[in-house]
Amino acid sequence: MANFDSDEAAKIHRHLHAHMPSDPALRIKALESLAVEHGMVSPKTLDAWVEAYSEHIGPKRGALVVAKAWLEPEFKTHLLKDAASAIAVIGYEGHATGDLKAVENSENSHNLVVCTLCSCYPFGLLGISPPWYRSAAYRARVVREPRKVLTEFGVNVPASVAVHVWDSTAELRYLVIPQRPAGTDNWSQEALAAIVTRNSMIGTDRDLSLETV
Amino acid sequence: MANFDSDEAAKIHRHLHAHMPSDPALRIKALESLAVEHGMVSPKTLDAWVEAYSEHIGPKRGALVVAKAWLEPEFKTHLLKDAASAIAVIGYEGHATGDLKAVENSENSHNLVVCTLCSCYPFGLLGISPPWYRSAAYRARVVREPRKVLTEFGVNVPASVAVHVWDSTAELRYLVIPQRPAGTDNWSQEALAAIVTRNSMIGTDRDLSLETV
Amino acid sequence: MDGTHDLGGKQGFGPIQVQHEYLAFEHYWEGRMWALAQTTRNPHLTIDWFRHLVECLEPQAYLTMPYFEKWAMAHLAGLTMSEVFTTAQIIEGTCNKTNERPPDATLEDVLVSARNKSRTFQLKSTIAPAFKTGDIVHTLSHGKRGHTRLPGYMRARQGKILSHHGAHSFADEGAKGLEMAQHLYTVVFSARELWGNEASKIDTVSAELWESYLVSA
Amino acid sequence: MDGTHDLGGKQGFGPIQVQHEYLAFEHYWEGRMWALAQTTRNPHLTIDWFRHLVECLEPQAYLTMPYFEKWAMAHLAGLTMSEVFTTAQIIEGTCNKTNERPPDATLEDVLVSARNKSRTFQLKSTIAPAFKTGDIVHTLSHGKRGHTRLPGYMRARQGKILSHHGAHSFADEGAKGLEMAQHLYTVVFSARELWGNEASKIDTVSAELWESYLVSA
Repeated sequence: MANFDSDEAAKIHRHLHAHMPSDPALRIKALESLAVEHGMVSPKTLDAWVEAYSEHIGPKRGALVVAKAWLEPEFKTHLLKDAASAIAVIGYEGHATGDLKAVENSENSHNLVVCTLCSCYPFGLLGISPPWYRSAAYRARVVREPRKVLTEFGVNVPASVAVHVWDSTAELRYLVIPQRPAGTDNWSQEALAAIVTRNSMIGTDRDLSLETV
Repeated sequence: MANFDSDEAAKIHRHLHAHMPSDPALRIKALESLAVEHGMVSPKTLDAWVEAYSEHIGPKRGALVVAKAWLEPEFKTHLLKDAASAIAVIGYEGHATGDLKAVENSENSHNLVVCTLCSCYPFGLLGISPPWYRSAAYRARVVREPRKVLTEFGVNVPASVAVHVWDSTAELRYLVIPQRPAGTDNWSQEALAAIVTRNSMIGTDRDLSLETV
Repeated sequence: MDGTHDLGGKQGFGPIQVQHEYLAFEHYWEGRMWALAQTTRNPHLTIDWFRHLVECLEPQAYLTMPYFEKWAMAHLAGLTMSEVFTTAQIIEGTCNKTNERPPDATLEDVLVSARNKSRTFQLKSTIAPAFKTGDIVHTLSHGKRGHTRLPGYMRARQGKILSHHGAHSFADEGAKGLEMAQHLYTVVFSARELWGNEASKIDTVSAELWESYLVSA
Repeated sequence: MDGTHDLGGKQGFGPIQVQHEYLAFEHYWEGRMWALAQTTRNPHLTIDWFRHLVECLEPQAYLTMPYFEKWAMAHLAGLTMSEVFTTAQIIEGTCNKTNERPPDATLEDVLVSARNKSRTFQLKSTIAPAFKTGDIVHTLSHGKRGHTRLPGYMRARQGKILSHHGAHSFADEGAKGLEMAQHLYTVVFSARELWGNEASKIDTVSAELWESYLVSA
């Protein structure tokens, strides 16, 4: 029987938290053992998923999308209009990108992404979220004092530039398109992608350096 | 120089929390050592304060006040009008009772005390607060679901009886006067005080039993 | 629920532990948990019920557990409530079964599966939307039991409809295993409306809010 | 501040660990801390600044530290900020002084001192109160930096003045070491105003609120 009761869930949580070993490694090992014994998954399949997100799916994808948008006005229009279908064109669709939304920085505005209620993130396009993005400090502070948070990332947004924070409360996921820096005319998509930082696509980086990340 | 800066306080907290031993006993021992070395207090004086609150100042005082109010209409009038001065008449004034307020239960109403922002309590009259009173669970829940909290104390308040919760946000401190149970005619003040439970003076007990606590 | 997970605007947290480089997993078990989340099947586990299971952790645990440990606890509680495992089996770390394992997936298989994870939460609805772009709206003033996605800091505030996304699967019902279409909007708030005059005049905060969280201004 | 200390109405906490009997101190160190709080002098430590020092603990620490440990940390941080001790001395556990100790107090001395702790926070004010018993008032909608005593759950709500206590020392300024008189009221709210229809129609929640937290309805 399905059961979606909050109090019951809290009770089970308290019981497991009190009685399982406290080391997170052991807790996750317990889940893996149970899942494997139950025939849900093989350990080798888990290895493959870890490899996929360690080596293949990550912020390089987002960076290539940004570079492509800088180079191809039609792609950029598509991306701003319907990011989910635009990235599918290049095979980058995946986990939590089915309702993707791109927002573009300008001279007068800066975009910044958060999920205050959990830690929603466009995993399929940017890989695993950074620890700071999931931290209570970031989630709590960035909607209230975004400029102060940005200074901790080394970003000073002038008072005349508007900061727009996007709190991912439903299934929309955000990709920030940073400004293309001057001095990059005639650069290739790969060269451009190499200067697009992961943080700039979340909005905690702004002025991209011409030196490769 | 005095310094009342929140960010500075938070920084010192993080530093001390990270670098002091984690055992609370050792942290308090450190404070005691420093205070004694600095000449603020002698260990024997600390012993005397512990003895005072372990043996002499405690909920028996509140219970005697309640019993006196049941027996003496004039005292009760005084207590309800100005509890701080009423308890001073019998020498029970003390820590956090200078703005004491008494609230009386009736057939149609039940009073319940909390301090949601910290754990304010009329120490001088009721002694050291019970652990549940200072718990996050009590502070969070009792203003929102007082009746559910009361059932956990074994108290079922009928739907027709109003529950009045008092959140001690300033320096007023509350003493709940429970109803005098039937069958106690001609009882002495001491006999009556013996059935007044500590929890009944906070409001987490309601119908007093005739059996001595 | 007005839970500890509802962190937006809460004060007292320290500086951000900034990290610039990409490192998918800092610990072995983080990668395992991520992989398990992609593969462990629980027939009742909607994304919303999963989120609510995380929210139901005791506040003390919520604030102190590593992110992927919270995932593990949510999966374990969910599997218990779906009667796949018992808490005793979980504590023991074994269900004493040797069911046949599904075939090993290769990296190539997984990269295909990962692409196939993409899905929209947009649903068809025959109900007309109550609001349109540019409308001024107020948010609800009170919280709600169970899972809901109107952050506390956005309650009883005035905002403007920035865009309408059609109907999306309504999270509050999704957390009960149900799929219900409800119109979804991006609502933009001035920072001053949310935080008072300490905020910049020109800054904004936006969020996706379902129609039932909103009332006409 | 919108801190973790502001617990009223927060959901997700478990059952109350009920205790009926009186036990002043469960642990030796609790009694020591209580006694130290009665005796350790810090010239800047008002009750409000003490409370704010507790609030400034990191949320994770605030929710997990025992009550009297929080007192210790607040005293230690306060003594550091008043330059009585350094953090290095605190971590070391000694200030390498052997100052003369004040005389030992006997139990009788302490019982007298305990009585003398009684004080009212009422202050004289030449300003007329803005509200009177029975007035309908609204509470402020936004939080405030630093120490303040309007709980989050009572923001942007309508209540009624139940009683006026004259002027009391205003906590927000007390936390900066200042004594400022401001009119104080007990304001009563219907439980439904605070929590919506899940609450009983006849229940109320009251709190003491300073005049600057209130606006005319």
